Order: sequence, then C-alpha cells, then structure tokens
Amino acid sequence: MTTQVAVTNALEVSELRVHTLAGSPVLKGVSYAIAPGEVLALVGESGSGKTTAGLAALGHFRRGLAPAGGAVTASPRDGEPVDVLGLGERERRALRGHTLAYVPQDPALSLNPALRIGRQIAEVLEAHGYGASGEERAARVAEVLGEVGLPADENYQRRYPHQLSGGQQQRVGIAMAFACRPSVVVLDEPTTGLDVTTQTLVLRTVAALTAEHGVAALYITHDLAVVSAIADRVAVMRGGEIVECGAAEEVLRRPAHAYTRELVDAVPDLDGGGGLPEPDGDTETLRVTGLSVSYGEHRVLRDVSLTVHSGECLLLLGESGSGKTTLSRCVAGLNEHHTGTVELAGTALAPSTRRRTAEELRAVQYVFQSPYSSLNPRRTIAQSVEVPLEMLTELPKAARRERVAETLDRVRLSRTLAGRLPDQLSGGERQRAAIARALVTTPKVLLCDEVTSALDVSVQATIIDLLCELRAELGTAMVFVTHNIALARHVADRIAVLRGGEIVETGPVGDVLSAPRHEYTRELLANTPRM
Amino acid sequence: MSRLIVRRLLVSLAVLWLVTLLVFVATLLLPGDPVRAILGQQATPERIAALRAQLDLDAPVWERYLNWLGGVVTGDLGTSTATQGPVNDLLGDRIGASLVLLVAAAVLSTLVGLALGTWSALRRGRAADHTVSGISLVIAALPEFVIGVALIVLLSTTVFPLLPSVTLAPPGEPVWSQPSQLVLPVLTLALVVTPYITRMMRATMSEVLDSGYVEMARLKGIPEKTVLLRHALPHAIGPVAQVIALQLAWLAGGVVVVEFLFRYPGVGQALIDAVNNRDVEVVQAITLLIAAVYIVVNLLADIVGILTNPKLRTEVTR
Amino acid sequence: MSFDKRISRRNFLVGSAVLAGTAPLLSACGGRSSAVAAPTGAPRRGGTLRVGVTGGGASDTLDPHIPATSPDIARVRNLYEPLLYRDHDYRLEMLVAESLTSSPDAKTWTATLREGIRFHDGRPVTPADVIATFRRIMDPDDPKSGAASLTMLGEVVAAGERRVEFRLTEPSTVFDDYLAQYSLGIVPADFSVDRPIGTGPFRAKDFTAGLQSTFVRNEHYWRPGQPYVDELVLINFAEDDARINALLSSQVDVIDQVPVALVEVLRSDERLRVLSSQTGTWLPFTMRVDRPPFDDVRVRQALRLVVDREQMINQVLSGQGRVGNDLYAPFDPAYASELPQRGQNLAEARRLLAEAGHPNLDIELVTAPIQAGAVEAAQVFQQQAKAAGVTVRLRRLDTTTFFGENYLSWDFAQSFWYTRNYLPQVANGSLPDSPYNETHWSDPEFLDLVRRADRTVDRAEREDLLKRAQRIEYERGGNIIWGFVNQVDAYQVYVAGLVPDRTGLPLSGYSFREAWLG
Amino acid sequence: MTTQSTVFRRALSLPQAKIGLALTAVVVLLAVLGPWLGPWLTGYDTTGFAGKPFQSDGVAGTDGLGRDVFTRFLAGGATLLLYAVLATAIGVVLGTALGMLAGYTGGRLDSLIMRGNDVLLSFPQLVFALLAIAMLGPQGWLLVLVIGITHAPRVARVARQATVAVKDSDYIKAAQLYAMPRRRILLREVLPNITGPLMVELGLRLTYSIGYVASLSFLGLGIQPPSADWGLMINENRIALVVEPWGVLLPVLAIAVLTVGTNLITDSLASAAAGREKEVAA
Repeated sequence: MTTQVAVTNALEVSELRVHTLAGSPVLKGVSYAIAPGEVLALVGESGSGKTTAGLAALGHFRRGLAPAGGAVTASPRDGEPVDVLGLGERERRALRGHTLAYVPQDPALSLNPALRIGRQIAEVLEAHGYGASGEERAARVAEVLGEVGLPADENYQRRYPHQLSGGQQQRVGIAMAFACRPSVVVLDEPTTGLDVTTQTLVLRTVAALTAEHGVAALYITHDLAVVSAIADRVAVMRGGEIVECGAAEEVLRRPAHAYTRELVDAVPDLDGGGGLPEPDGDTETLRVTGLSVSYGEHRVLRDVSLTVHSGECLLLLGESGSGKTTLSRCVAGLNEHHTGTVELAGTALAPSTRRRTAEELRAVQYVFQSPYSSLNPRRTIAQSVEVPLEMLTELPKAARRERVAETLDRVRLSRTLAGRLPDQLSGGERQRAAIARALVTTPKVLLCDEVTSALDVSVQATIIDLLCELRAELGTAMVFVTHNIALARHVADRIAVLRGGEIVETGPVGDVLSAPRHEYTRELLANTPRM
Repeated sequence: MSRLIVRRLLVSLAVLWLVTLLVFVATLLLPGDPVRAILGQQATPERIAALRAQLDLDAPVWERYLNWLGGVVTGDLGTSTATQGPVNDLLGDRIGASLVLLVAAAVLSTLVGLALGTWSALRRGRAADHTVSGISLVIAALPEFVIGVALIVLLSTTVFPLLPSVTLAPPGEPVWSQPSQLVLPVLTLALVVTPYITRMMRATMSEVLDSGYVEMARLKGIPEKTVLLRHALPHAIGPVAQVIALQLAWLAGGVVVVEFLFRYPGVGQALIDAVNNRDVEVVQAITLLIAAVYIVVNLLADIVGILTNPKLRTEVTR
Repeated sequence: MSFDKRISRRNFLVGSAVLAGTAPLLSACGGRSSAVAAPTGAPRRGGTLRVGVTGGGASDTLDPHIPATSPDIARVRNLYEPLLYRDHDYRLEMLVAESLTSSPDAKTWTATLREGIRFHDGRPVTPADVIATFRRIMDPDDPKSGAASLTMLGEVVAAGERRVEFRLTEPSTVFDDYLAQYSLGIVPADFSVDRPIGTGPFRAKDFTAGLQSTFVRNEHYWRPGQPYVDELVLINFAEDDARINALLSSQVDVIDQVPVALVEVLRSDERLRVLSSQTGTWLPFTMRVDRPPFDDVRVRQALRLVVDREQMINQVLSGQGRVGNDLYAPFDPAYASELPQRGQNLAEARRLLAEAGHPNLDIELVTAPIQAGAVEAAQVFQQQAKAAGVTVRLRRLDTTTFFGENYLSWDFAQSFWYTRNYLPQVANGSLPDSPYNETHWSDPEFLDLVRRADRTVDRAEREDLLKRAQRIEYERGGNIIWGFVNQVDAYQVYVAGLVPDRTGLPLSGYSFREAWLG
Repeated sequence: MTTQSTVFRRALSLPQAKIGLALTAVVVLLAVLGPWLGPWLTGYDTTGFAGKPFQSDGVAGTDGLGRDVFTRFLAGGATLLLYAVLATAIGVVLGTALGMLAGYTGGRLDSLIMRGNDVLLSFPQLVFALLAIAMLGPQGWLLVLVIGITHAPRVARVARQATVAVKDSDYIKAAQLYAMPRRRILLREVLPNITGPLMVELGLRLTYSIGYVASLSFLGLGIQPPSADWGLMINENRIALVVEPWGVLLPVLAIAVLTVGTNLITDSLASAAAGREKEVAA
C-alpha cells in the first residue's frame, strides 16, 4: 500500500458531536481526516460510537440520534468541498452513493431481498444520473461487478441476494458502493461474519479499489489484526471519543494511550501466547471414536475420532459449517442422532443426556457460545448456577448454596452479583457465570463452544486467562471449540482441525502452527491477519 | 413455489372438510325434532314417517352426512325447517347483500388503513403519529355494536339526524339501491377493522423503514419516493396482507352483529334468526359459508405472502 | 274460532320479527313535513293503498284455506269471503250467505246465498261452488286449516237454487260461529291457486311469495261503492323497525302491529295516526291442573291472587290493554261479567299457599317470545310473585322449542289466543279432547255444563249454562288471565276508513274495502 | 435493568397505561359496587317497577318494562365482568398449555395441535359461540366455556411462537444438559420467558371477552332477562333510543370505557415488552 500525500483531504470530520434525542452524548467531538487513496481504520469495541461516526460522514444519523455540533466536509471528485451537515436533505441525497458511499456490516440485511442484485447496483447509477444511457449504465454494472471479482453476466445479475454466499453478498455491497466512483467510502465492519479466507479476498478487493481509484476509505472494525492488514492510519475510539490516532504501524507497535495498549495486548496472536499449564497428560479422560452424524443426504460429521487427556486442552478448529458445534454437542449428549462412541474414562456414554447417569452428567459440562442466551433471563445468577446441583446431586439446599458461592469465587465473580439477573451483568460477567454453572459440579471434561466469539477482545482475553487458570487448578480436560486459529497458542496444548465434518489434521499446537501438513491448515494460517 | 401453494391449498381443503364434519356433528346435537317442528302438533304418524324418510332422518348418521356434504358440494344447502323452502332461496339475496357490505367495508378499511399506517410510520414520534395511534387504539378496543350504536346516536338519531339507522330494502330491490342505508353499516364495520390495519401497517412499515436495506437505499442516495415505493412498501405488504386477511375474515363474523344492529338483510341476520328458530339447515349453511370465507381469505393471504417472498418464489430455481 | 294454533305458531317461526325484543330504531324522523289534515266527509274513490304487514316468508300463499302468516291472512281477507264472518264489533255478519238458520235440533243448518253475488270473473256463486269449497277444505287426504273445528260437519248438500244445507253428525248450537272463519272463503268449483278467484273486494293482480302482492278493485263486488281504493299493495316486513321506518318515511301508508312501548312516540308524530283496538286476545299463564303443585286448587287460586293486573297492563302493555278476570271470550253475550273482578291479594295468597303446604313455593315458569309481551309478562309475574314469597324461576326457551315436543306438557307456561266466543274457545282449549288443552283441564261438572250448552237451542237457557261453566273456571280453572291485549296499528293521517276491530286481527281485521285516501 | 416486574413498572410509567388503569378501575369499581349502590341510591331494585315503560322518571328513566334504568345500569356490569374474566382465564391457560406443548415438543404433536387449532380458527369467534348456543341454549357456563375455548387457539398460536423462539436458546439446552424433565423445563425455563407476549395476549383476550359477552347479550343470546346486564340493556332499550336514550347510552359508555381502558393497559404492556426485547437484542 502506497501512502500518497494528498493536497486536500477527501473527507474531513471535525469536532463532531452526536447526541441521542434525550440528550446523552454518543460522540463527544470526533475529528478525523482521510486523504484520497488512504485507508483510515476506525477501531473500537462495541458501544464506542464507531458506526455512528462512520454514518455521520454521509450526513446520516440513525433514529433517535441527532448531530449536536461539528462539521463534516467532503470533497467530490469534480467540485468544491461541501459541508455535508449544512446541506439540505436533497443535496445530501445527491452526495450519498455518488461522492460518499457506504458498505454495510451485514450484507444479508442491507441488500433488498426482493430485488435482483443487478437492479440494485443499477439503481445507484440511475439515482445519480451516472452515464448518458441505459446501455452505459448496464456496462458500468458489469464493469464494477468485474472489479469486485464477481461474474458480470446477465444471469448472475438476475440473482436475488439470498441466492449468493455471504462473501458474494458483501462484494455486491462493495460494488454498489464503488459503482458511481465515489471519493469517500465508509466500510462498516465489512468482514465480520465471514470466514478468514473470504475475509482476505474482501480485504484485497477493498485495498485494490481504493488504491486504484484514489478513494478515501474509512474502515470501521473491532479487529486490530485486520487493521494491520489494510489500514494506512488508525483512529482508536472509546466512549464516543478518539483516544489515539496515527499511522497504523506506529499505533499498533507503540501504542501511546493506555486503552490502545490494553487492546493491542488483548489481541490473540498466532505467535504469542505461551505460559500454559503443563498437562499431567497420562489419564485419557475423553475418547471419541468413529463419530458420524448425517441429516438425510447431508453428512455433518464423518468418522471423527479424538482423545483428550486430563488437564489437557484440545483446540477444535473449524469454520462455520465444519461440524464443530455438532461434534461438541454429541459429546455433551445434546445430539443423540449419531453413530460412533463417546467414552468417559473408558466408559461409553449414552447418546442422550436423558439416558446418562447423574455422575456422567456431572462429569461432562458445556459452556455455550453466547452468554446472552445461555442464562435464563428470568433467574438470578445464583439460581442458574445452582440448577446442575439441584438436578444432578442430592445435596441439601444449604450445601448447594455454599457450593454456588465457592464456584462464583472461583470464576472471580463477585458474590454481590449472585442475586442479580443476567440482564444486569456485562457480557464478560455473564460468561463467567456460565462457566461457573459448568464448573459447579466439578466436571472432568469441559466443552467450551466458541465461548469468546460474542465478546469484545479485551473481555475475550480475560475469559481465556480464566479458563487457563481453572484448568491448572482443577485439572479438567478441556475442548476449546473455535474458528479463530489465533487463539491456539493462548489456550491449547493440542489442536484438531475440522473441515467439512472431517478432522484433517491433528497434533500439538506448536507442530501444527509451525509446520502444517494439510493444505487447508496452511491456507488458514496464511489468511489469518497478524499484527 | 407452486408446490408450496398446492400444499397450502390441500391444507385448506382438509380444514374445510373438518369444518363440515364439526358443523354437521354440532347440528346433530341440536335439541328438538325437526320433523315435529315442521309438521306441528297435529302431525299424523304416517306423515311424520313420510317426512322423516323424505328428509333422510332414518338413514345412518354417516349416510346423512354424506348426503348433506354431497348437497353442499353441488350447491344444494338443503331445506329450511322454518320456511320450508330451500336454503339456497333463503340465502341467495342475503349472500349478495352481505358481500356488498363486506367488500365495501374491506375496500374502505384497507385503503384508509394502509394510507394512515404508512403516513403514521413516516411521521413516527410526531404529533400526527401519536394522534393516529391513540385514536386507533381507542377504536380498536370497542366492540362493534358499541361503535354502531355510537354512530347511530351521532349520525342518525340524536346529534346529526342525517342517515337512516336501519336498512329497509323495498321488496324486489337490492339493498344497494339506496346507498344512504349502506353508509352506517359499512362505516361501522370499517371502523372496527381499520385500526388494526393501520396499527399493523404502521408497525410493519416502521420495522421496514428501520431495516438495513432501507437505510442502505437511503445511503445510496435513492430519492425518498423510490425508497418508499420500491424498497419499503413491497416488504410491508406481505405481513400486512396477513393481518388484512385476518381482519377481512373477522369481518365475515363481525357482520353478524352489525347486520343485527342495522337490520341489514344479510346472512348474519339470517344466522341470528336461524339460531333463534333452531333452523338447523340454515345454521349449518351459514356457519359453513362463513368458515369457508374465512378459510379462503386466509388462503389468499398466504398465497400473497408466498408470492411476495422472493426466497419462496425462487425456490424452484435453486 | 278464527285461528288455528298450529298455523299461528308457524306464523311466529316465520315472522321472527316478533322474537326477542326486536326493536326499531326510530330514525327517519328528519324532515317532518307540515301536518296533513285528516280527511273528512264522504269516502273518496281511487288511489293505491300500501300496507306493511308483519311476517311472511318463502311459504307465502294465495290459497284461501291455509293462510298461515299475517300477510297470508291479509290476502285471504281481501280476496275471498266466507259465508259469514265477524264484523268490527265481533258480531256475526252475513257475507256470501244472506242468512244462516238452524233446525230446532241444531243438527241441520241452512245457508241462503246472497242474491246476485258473483266471483271475480263475473260468474254467479252457486250451491255447487259452496259444496266444492267445503269438499276442498274437508279433503281427508289434505285437510285445510278450517277442517279441525268442523269435525261435526257430516255433509253439505244443495237445497235449491241458492240454498245449501249443512248436515251435522251431532247437534251444534253455535255452528254459525264455527263457519265464521276467514279460512273458509267460498271459491268456485273449478278453483285453482293459480287462478285465485273468490268473492272478496279485491282480485289478485300479482304476487311474489315473501315479498309483496298487488290487488285491484273487484268490479263485481256485492257491496255497492266498495272498495274505495283502486289498488291494494301488501308488503311483507319481517322486522318491526323496518315496518315502522317504512311508515315514517312514507314508503307505506299503513302498518300493522306497532310495539306497544312506541305508541306514545308515534302518537306524538302529527303525520301519523295510531289505531288502537280493544280485542279479546289474551296472554295467559297456564297451570297444569293435573300436576303438583298446581293440582291443588288453592295453589292456583293463590297464584291468581298474586297477580297485580293493573301493573301487568302498565308494565307489559304500556297501558294498551284491559284487565282480565281469569275468564276468556269477553265479547261473548254470555260473558260472566257479574263475577267480581279479582285483584292482587298477597295476604290471602300467602294464606292459601300455607294452607296447601307450600309456604315457600318455588316454581318454574316456561316462557318464550311466542307473542310480543310474553317474556315481559313472565318477568313482571316473577317480580310480583316475589312479594308473595313465591320464587318463580324463568326458563326462557325459543319459540320452536316451546312449541316443540314438550308443548302441552309444560307444568307452568304461557300461551296466547286471539278473540273467540266462549264455546269455540272451550272446544279449542278447555276440553279433554281439545287440541290445545294446555292446562289439562277436565272438570266433570264443567264438562257436563258445556255439553248441555252445546245442545241447548234456547238462548237464555244456554247463557245460563255458560255462565255457570265460567264460574267453575273462575273458581278453579288453570289459566291466569290477567288481561286482554290491545291491537295497535298505525297509518298515515291521510288514510281514512280504518276503525277499531275486536277480532284481534290488525288494521280493522285487514278489511281494506272501507279504507280510502284523502 | 429489566426484570419481570420492571416490564410492569415500565408499562405503568407510560401515560396511556395510567389512563387505561384509571378508566378500567372506574368501570370495575362501578360494576363491583353497583349492585349494592343501586338500591341505596335510587330506592329501586333491578327488577322493581319505577313507572310505566320508557318514561323519564328517576335519574335515567325507565326501561321497556318500567324498571329503573339507573339501578339496572349500576347492577349490569358485575356478571359481564365475571364472565369475561373467567373466559379469559380459561382461554389463556388452555392456550398457553397447548401452545407451549406444541412449540416445545414439535413434530407430530405440534402438527396435531396446530391443525386442530386451524379448524377452530376457521370460525369467527362469535359464529362459533352462536353455534354452541344454538346447540345448548344460552347458559352462563356455556358462554364462559365457549368464549374461553375460542380464545385458546389464538393464545396457543402466540404461546407456540414464543416457545419456539426460546426453545433453541442455550439456556433451554443447558437445562436439557442437566436432564431436566420436560414439564419442569416448560414451567421453569420456558414459561417465565414468554410472559411478555402472554401478558399482552391476556389483556387482548380480556378486552375481546368483554366485547363478546356484551355482544352476545346484545344479540339476546348471552345473559338472559330479567338480569340487569349492559349488553342486554342495550338490546332491550334501543327500541326507544329516541325517546329514552339513557338505557342505551349508559351501558354503551360503560362498555366503551372498560374496553378502551383494558386495551390501553394491554398496549402499554406490549410496548414495554417490546422495549425489553429490543434491549436484550441490543
């Protein structure tokens, strides 16, 4: 990526303030500028106001929000800079899609499901009178589809959004944004939800287009690793303010602000990690043999076998649709439609929890992906954590209470939170509570299904640290299911790579990361952005 | 897609069949002997026997059901106990009269409801929106006869004596020959239904206006009118069609009270009379008729839903 | 005997308007035009009289002998005429017959046909037509409405050019009364319903069942000058309020049966006239004298004493009626008017009930909207009985069920009857073999008196027997007859010639030959 | 900060809920105290005669039998309210049970229950009630039962939808992980989490029940004379709307105020519950 020094910035935002209609501030004076051909990454965790800041660049404010000061100056390719916020609705509309373009976070929601994609792209051109004739516009539609690496033929254009994959949908969104050759593009987390390989493709497309056409890009993301892959400069947002801004290299290498430092440290890195507890390794706690699951013709798991020793952590790696969640649910007894065996310390487990003994149920525990849905919103934390004891032990009430309190201590959750409902806790606290519920019966095997993917990076780091500590304290065997290979060195001893329902590679973390044997593993590693 | 529609059609047919079964069984439970009711106290045993045979009452229940069903399928609804004439004759004009009422109320309430709902959604949070919401909330709560009586007091008897409060069809003339008589019944029905359509349209439209693709369309710089017509409206129609259908189907039942109130010579009034007279065949015919309208309207709504959903529409091409 | 119960009942099945407090919403009050003066002077000829009649339906007919609904009766009254009928004062009036005389043993009655009387088509009425008419009525395969009360009729034979003899199987001193029914209209021997020909003041022009019929003046009518109007249109109205609104909006000139509660409202409208007729129509409570607790005469007496008759008339009929004395047939010359008027006496009622061993009587009253005011009367009775410590539970049925299988076996129920003279009424409802003996009345002493009266030709002697029979019913009968209902109709002020009529039939007994338009 | 009780608190903080509550309370008080107040205020009981029919004696004139309209008006709400509440209770309990069972169990039981629902749903509620009354006569228990039963499929649909929405939640999976019995899952895990839509349904059904009971009485097929009842009164007195309007206007007004009140409460519950959902999703 070449950084040109531009004479004028394509977009300048200064002291932008946005309030809710009730008056509480969302943006507290945000300023940034982007030169043509430059990519500025706007980084922040959820609730930092980064999307609001991005949309404000187009003079758009979501329902309930209103600008409360500051200026947004955009420079069209062929005209004088204009103050976007000072324009009337009509003039703003003329800018949008033409000078200022937007690529939304979730293309599945942002493409009109009832319109063919060709039509949706052509629409932008028509709205802004691009080209002199219908033919010219049709040609441009085909051209821009080609630019984002999609087929440009009539047939493809006649497809509906739901007939495309997520990556294709996102590229249609990008095509739409670039159709009118805008001078500024705002990309709002365009790769969230895409697997790493697709993410790389999309990132490349964006980089190529911005560079080629001299477009100023505002790239909104929470992922610092992505930032390092695409951005020229970075602005770090927190609580409606930009806390640090500078060249990408500089900020990521030598963060000045404490928050930035915290963020950078929290980012899991393929090369980082270490300091993991040594597994005692001799007792084989969990053995899965020849596990297969099919739904009709569709085979979700094919003859999967793996073992986990006590105190050991296995990283089960797979992208969405690889069957990793199915596999962990089979082990937990939540999916009884499988063949093959699951053994716990040499004893075969029944496929369904209903047939397993209380002891077996106590021994295998499961932590769900989202702490927002895994706790009954109508019960207090203590009540939820107590449920396994109530169902699976004969302990009297007082003893159960005691156990719950101990376990909450163990997951570093303040006892004062015990009486609260999940709604009243933060995401990290909830996930700790969920972990407490899984640990309250002192299981031998703990299955963690993407337990950090719904959490911000900084929270993710603390949860991972907690799990490592607990594993050391309790000697629990752990299966850590994730799509993020970057976490490997931070949690796991061994790694098993699942693809299309098959384990394609397995081995100690260090071996697999440094010398992947399978093509797929190599591809994954290559596409994972590093800091 | 066509498979889906055929499937939906079959379900409707099955439900309709179950309804005929239910209606038939229900009327079997009616107390009183229809033959005695027809012939009266002086009936001789011979005449009773003859009429029983004529009405198939001695046949086994299933055979009577099949006969009745056969009649229904071929459009013969039997003979009314009360008038001793064919039910078809009794209901013929009344069905027409009720349909006039229903269609007029449906068209009026749909148009007004969609317009008000959209208007309200576009002005969300403003005074106009609050006014529309408040009024529709109040009207939606009122039972139809309360609205009807209120309208009579307001527009017919007490405040502004402008309109007739009862329908008086001169013999041989259709009800619509005097449109002023239709105003109050239609207005009552429309007032009952419009708030629901308005509220649903407002809610759906608000949701659609908040959706990613409408925001995206606006961020693409598409003119507001196009955003509304091309991006928002088509997505609101599907869910709202369901509610409209539900409301129209509801109208089929609501006409009963409204027709009774305004002495409107439709099937609803005939149903009340038939219930009072224990006129089995007429009760059967009308409940079946109303159920059929209900089922067909819902079927149409579902088909509209299927047709406006591109995912379902393009299923075959996948 | 003018009404067949079965037919009356069907009337209600069809004319569901009478059901369950049907209510007009008076609305068309706007545009109250300046008052038209009521016509005076000699009747004017010409014009069309439009009449709104209650009820009717798909089974409407022009058959002279099976009128069922009010519109049927209205049609029959104007197309056909029986040998004799009742005038407005409920006296016998000769119509097709000029005279009707009985043999001394009351077993043969001879009718002499009116000189020069002709059918609508101009043919003279002959004895053969009369014989054919009665053959049609008495057809054993298809007996018509009037046949039920003519069971004593043996044969009908011609006795000369204008004379017909009715030979009875047993003596009947009131056979003339039995012949005075509107459903015994004389028709030609070649009669068919497709050509509805009679001797009535109007002849049929067209007819649509369930909707309306149009009649025109019969130029051959025997009463000189009548009818006055050129055309008569009878329009069916199922609903009370539709009928009243039609009157208010001048869509019709005349309507029958105005709900009593609205009389005052209509009276206050200067464009309208209300026609209120005292009748012999009664709405009794019927107690089965063979079933406890009503088998104890003291209970029956007590319940009769419970009723506040004035209040009944006021609450149920809005004052449109006359107090009854537990006797029917008020217009019969033999009516026992000498018996003291019974009034409410709660103390005596309590005493009788206590004596009968029912100090806290709890009874069920079966009621149904069989006639306007019936259910209301039951409610008022319930309220009045409460004051005497009698609990009355109302069991409200629909009309069909009321007249269904259990009709005539209700222990305590209601009924209604139109005006009749004493003996015909007894024949209908107070003999063990009467078709509608609702009270299961079979008092031997009463039976003897009635049988003797039937055969007694001497008028004074017969009246004496009848008064004694009435005294028995007054003392121990099963009917609580609290009043006689007025017939209330209404018409436009420009309509003249309608007079009160005692038969109980609305609108001058549906006799429109005298009506004219001012 | 959203819990079960805060849905109520939040609902009550809306102005429309306050209005609704006030309106409902006024009518409920009137209906409950009216039967006692009436004779004390007017000197007549509900069936006593105050004068000739349709005269303007007393506060609000007399009815078609000469009874005091105001006394009857005061006494006319109790039965209506009782029937409506009972019918609503039957409908909501039955519908919730069926809907939750169908939604949670899925499969054949689900299809069976929902197809049965479809059949019941293909009758307008009032027509179904008319059919039942034609069969068995206008009895109080039948009224309650029939209205309750016709509510059930509608409630069941909502309950099923809500159940399906939560049944794949991880906390239900978690309960299954501990081999919690089905009934207990339904009662402890599912039910508390679908109370939002159910509360709305409860309010809606109550509003409709009031309307249906009143409508049936108005048609002459509900509460029977000589009972004083608002619906029946409207039917009895509308004949004289022009002369003596109070016999119609008072009950019409009371029913209107009551249903508007319950509907306002329902609507605020709905927006509170919806607000809660939005918050959870955010």
